[in-house]
Amino acid sequence: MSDNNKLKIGIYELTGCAGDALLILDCEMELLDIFNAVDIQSFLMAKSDNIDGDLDVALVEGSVSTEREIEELKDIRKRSSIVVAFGLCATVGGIQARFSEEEWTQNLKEVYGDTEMTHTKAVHSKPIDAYINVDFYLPGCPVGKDQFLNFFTRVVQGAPPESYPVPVCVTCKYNENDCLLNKGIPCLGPLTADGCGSVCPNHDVPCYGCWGPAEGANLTSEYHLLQEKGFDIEAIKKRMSNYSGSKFQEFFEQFKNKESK
Amino acid sequence: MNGTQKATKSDNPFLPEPARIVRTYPLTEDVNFFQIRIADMEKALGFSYQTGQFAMMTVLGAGEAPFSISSTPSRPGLLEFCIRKAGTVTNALFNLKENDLVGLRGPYGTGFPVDKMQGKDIIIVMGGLGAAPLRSVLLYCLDNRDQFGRVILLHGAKRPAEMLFLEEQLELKGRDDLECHLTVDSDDTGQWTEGTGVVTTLFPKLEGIDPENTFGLVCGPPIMYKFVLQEFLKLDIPKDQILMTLERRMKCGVGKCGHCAIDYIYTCLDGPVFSYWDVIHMRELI
Amino acid sequence: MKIVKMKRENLSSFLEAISREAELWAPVKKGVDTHAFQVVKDFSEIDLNYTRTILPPRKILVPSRFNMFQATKTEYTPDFSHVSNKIIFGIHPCDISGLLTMDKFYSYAIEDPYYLESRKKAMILGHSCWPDEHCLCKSTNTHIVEEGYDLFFTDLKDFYLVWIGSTQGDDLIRLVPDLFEGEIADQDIQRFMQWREDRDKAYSSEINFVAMADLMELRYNDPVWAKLGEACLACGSCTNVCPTCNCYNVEDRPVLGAEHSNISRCWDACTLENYSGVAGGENFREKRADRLKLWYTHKLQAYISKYGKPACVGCGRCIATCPVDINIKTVSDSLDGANPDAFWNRLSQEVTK
Amino acid sequence: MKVVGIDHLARVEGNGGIHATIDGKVVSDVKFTINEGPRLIEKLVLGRTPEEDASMSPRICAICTCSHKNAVLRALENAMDITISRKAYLLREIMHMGEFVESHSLHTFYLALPDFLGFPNAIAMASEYGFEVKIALEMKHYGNHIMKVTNGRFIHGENAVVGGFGKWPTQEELLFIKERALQFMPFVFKTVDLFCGIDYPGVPVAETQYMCCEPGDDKYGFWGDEILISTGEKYFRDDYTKVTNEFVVPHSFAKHSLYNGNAYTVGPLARIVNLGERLQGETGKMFQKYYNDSWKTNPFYHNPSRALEIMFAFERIPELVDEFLKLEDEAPRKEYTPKDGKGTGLVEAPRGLLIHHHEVTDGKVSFADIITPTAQNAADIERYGHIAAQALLDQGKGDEDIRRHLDIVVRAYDPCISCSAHMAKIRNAPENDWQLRLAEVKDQGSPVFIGIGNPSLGDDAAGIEMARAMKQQGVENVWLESEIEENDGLGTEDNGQPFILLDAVDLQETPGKVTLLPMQIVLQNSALSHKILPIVSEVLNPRQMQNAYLLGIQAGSLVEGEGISPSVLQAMERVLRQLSN
Repeated sequence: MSDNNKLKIGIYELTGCAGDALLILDCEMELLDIFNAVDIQSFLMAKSDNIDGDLDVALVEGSVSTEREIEELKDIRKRSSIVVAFGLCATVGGIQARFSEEEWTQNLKEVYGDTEMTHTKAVHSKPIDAYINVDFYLPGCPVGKDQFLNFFTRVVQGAPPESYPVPVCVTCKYNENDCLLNKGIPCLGPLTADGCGSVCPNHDVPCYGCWGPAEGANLTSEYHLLQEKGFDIEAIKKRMSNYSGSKFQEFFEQFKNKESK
Repeated sequence: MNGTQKATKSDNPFLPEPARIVRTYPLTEDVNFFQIRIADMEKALGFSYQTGQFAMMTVLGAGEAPFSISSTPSRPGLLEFCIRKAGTVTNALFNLKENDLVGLRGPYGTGFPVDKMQGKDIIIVMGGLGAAPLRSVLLYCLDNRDQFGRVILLHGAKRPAEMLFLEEQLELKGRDDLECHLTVDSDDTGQWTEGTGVVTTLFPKLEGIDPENTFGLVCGPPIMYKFVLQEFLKLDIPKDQILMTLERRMKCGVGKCGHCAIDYIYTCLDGPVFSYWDVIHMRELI
Repeated sequence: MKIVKMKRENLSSFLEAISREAELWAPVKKGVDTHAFQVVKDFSEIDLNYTRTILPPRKILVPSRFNMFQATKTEYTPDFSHVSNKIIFGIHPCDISGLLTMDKFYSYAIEDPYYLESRKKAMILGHSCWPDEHCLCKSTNTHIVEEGYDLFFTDLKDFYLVWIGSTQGDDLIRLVPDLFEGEIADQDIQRFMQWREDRDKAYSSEINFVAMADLMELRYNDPVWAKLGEACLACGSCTNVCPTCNCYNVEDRPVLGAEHSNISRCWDACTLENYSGVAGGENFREKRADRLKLWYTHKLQAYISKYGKPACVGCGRCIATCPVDINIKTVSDSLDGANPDAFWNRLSQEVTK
Repeated sequence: MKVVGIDHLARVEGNGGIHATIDGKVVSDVKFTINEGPRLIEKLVLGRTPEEDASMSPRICAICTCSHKNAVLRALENAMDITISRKAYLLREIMHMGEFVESHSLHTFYLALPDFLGFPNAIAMASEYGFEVKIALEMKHYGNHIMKVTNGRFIHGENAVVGGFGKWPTQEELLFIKERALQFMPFVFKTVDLFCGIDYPGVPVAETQYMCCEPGDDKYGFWGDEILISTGEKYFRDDYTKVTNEFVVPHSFAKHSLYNGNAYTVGPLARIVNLGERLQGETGKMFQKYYNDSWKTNPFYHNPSRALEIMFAFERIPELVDEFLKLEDEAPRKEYTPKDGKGTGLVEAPRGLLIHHHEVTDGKVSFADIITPTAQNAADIERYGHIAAQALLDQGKGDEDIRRHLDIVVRAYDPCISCSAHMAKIRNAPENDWQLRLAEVKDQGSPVFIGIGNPSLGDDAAGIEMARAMKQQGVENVWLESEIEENDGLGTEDNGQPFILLDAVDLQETPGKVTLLPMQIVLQNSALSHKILPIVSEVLNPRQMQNAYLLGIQAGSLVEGEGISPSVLQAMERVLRQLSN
């Protein structure tokens, strides 16, 4: 695969569940077209003959959680025209980025004791834009298949899709589900970026927020609403923070600012 | 019944016509000039429009967006656009080369009422990308010079390098039937021989304005409208003779997608050219 | 206009007969107590004892996403595969009014063939309803419809009175003429009159609908809007469930492994954050309050000037849907001063950390 | 000294590496590393509600998402005394089968098969094996489809909830799954024949310990309430810590586990070894046809084991669907009020035994412990990698051969690095490698030193001489070979301290070269073991053997009656300096 006219793509995994890379392999029916459409230079999960050269597009999955990953990431940035934060962990740091620096240090110690790692040093998990400029964000835990294929086919045409972020409620309404919030169930649909197809509410399961915060989400209002429905503040905060990674801190700052007004 | 049945093409207002990029070159760092001709020659010549109207352009694979027409209907066949690289569609458009195909449909919206403007003095105030729609009416007036009174152009830009059509307008400055005043907010070249300061600083240069007999046209960045409108009002130009063109998000151009709605109007159907009289009581417009 | 009578037990035979003519859509039970219009094969799924579906029937004519063109650089081929012959059965007067509003909108100035073709091929078989606490159609005067249907069934327990609203409707009756009776006895008429009177009395909610257009104007700068903005979740639900909302986006998606692109249309909502954003980052309505105000003024005021009537049909969907109670009722009650805090009082509560 | 290996293992799930350190003629060390950072999932779920825990903990891994979901649900339901309906139980099993079909077909055809057919990846393989690649993709897609129907989506579905499910799939959806299973059968037979028929390369070694869930009722299956070990022992779920004593190793963010002080294997091969005789139907016939004792000694037989399990899943799915559809309709989930309790959930993930232990206090998760298959396999991967690398080195194979072999060894275990926290590389050990490693050993506790050798045989006196010198310096716990024999063992207290044997060795290196090797490696090297074995076997018990090392100096001359050669003397000085630091 050394067709020079094809876009050179690299798919990289930092710390995470590898679900976003796996999602690409889960496009079974489109897989051969994907491999034919571009020149995949590096994709550890799928192939052995990987090359670390200049790239048109790098899809980076996972949060940055070790010093070695910081170096790798910076190297990927240097080699790539477009870097895409691929999945929740890369966009907001994932579930592992929710701890504050102090909590993280404390917890790391509790799990690994005083053992000093010899291969690399762990660092507090962060989204990739904490270290490099990111050109495009594809959130999701994991990224949605349609979302990925849409992005991929557009990139192949040289035009990444316009991002038009909407909350889960939009698709949930299209799917004509019962509104779980109206039933008193703490659903995070209004706060959460769409892309999953409202899969949880489709199954009568509340949205857990796994696409991360939706742009323009009104955290304050949902917070009051849940409080009124009888949920305690700590429980609401915890639920809201589960999947918003390091962005939760900023998210919550906004909220506090509104409170003080 | 047959689900794939098609409405006849002439009935479909959303149907783009393949069109060819005849010429493209940069005007400034992020604005390119495009000359485009509808591929079907008959349709190209039949594409009649008014100054101030816009067209929807498709870059296949990237999407469709509205653009003001910068050429004048007095020179049919070729359409000219002056486009800033700002989003997905324009990014893709900037990657195209001469002879590449785009999709084009239109024209849409209201144009400048050139028939009403006949015999009147015309003040054209443009800033930034506002030059795109106003160049159309400027060239129209110059092509039909005997139909208009005084033609005055006031053009402001941030820096000389950001002034659109600078060379063209410097050339026009030589004409004795056009009063052309250019200004930049700041000169970073040391070579600039025209005015400095915001565009409203050019108004004192205007002498002997007969307001009842004058049309004031403005287009530019949102912040500019407020100040230029005040200047027009100070000159006592009647509100229905103050005209402006406005930008909004648009996905259809024909009053269906809803994005350009403001109060009870759709920018695409009822605009983009509005008189101050039209908008004075409309909140949100400026 | 002709009115005929049909015994209740004949309904399924009638549906059986007409379903051979076109795809039959009808309300079916979706969630615990919610309904949705769906394609029906098994008539026992049809639940006519419903008040409102989650999405209005416009979804059948304008799907949330459909393809407009299959395009290459040299040819744009219109795609009308979303258009087919359909019969929509069981649709209530408010929703028929919604379609009438859409008809005007999509025909205004420049006709939209994607809607109009779809609409031409759809037969509307209306059905009478009984109001719940959210129904405001009496206030909006859309509880009775005189046009916009091919047939209209008024349920009078053991029989239906069936209004024939079009030649196509008449043709459906003629498919199985034996199921209908032309003679309507006086007691049947009495039953109908009584039913109308009873139903009129059953409305428990109302709004000062007539005053709304003026109030929108008079209270344009009322602080209530800012409060609404604070409470609004910006989830777009009110817009998506509204029978008269029609905004859309267009998406160009190349097909992997093929040369062409699909250019599709998908619903959009003016209450969403990015609705008024333009390339380059400018957003003309960044504030939730501004977007809400646009929605309500557009619907209740702007529509009058362009299409002759406000666009609310009183279906109550926004009331049933909005989790934070921003809806036609609370907005109306706030603006006309009947209950200035009607929309929401959660924000004033003390927050304990 | 050099290190041979792979920094980023390809065609595995996640990012990890394996490195063999080659010190002249011996492989002194093999390390399986996890490059990904720690995610602290067990800490993240604390204070969350059980339902949030059940949503979050499966995020450990995308490919084992249903296994994690089933394990966390079993744990939480055990903790809160919730018994799910038979229907829900069956649907969870269908969902689990979906994951096996997806994961096993992905691994066998896409990750592993290119190794044995000589392609860099499956897409390249498609040019020659188009049919297999295509149908296997469909099979994988089918597995995903099952997970989508049952759990809501391919990866991280949320339909399975505490108490059952959010919604039942429709009868049509389930019947479709059953129909498709039957349609795939001819290809499933081909799959088994293909993978059982491959001549797997490998270095035969003594069999390891195999561990899996005991499905009960003498059946084959993927979950249970007991852990079954190939040695015959069984442990109830709550006693899992007796089996899997997790401990931290400094080269990996995945903890390691040993059973009875020894590495063990979990995964398809473990299940086939332990439970294969229980297979029935066509799978049973295939087992009888292909299985033999050599499977037990070579981890490459994980691959035919996977093929058998694919067949098992395809036979099981229609049975499950039929039983599900026969049952009366009932609410998909049992409502519950959280109550305090501790619970353990055991399931077999495609790559082996997965243990979830969760505790609930006041409606919130108060403790969580998750032991993943790859973490359990890590020690065994290192063990087998080491043996294999040494064997290849002995055969005179080059770095590239060793590197490649390590790569496919690791892959055979189908490690899921995300689960454990990704993997092969050959590295030239730096000159001071032994010093670094000595420091690591000393960190474990103050070592016991034993000098070994023949004082009158030239350089062979080095070990004895060093021990004497240390005694003179007043170092504690230093013994001479002769003293041991007299004492019949060591008189020191056993407190888990390391043992370091000092000796001259012959590894055909430059005289004076120092090497530090774990004892278990020494015992597998015939050139070293003949001299050491009698001593250590008398002195050290099996547990101590785990923590014993040989510090060897390459001898120059071994002439009777001659003194120690200058190069060795210099080496002894370096060693003594280091030891006294």
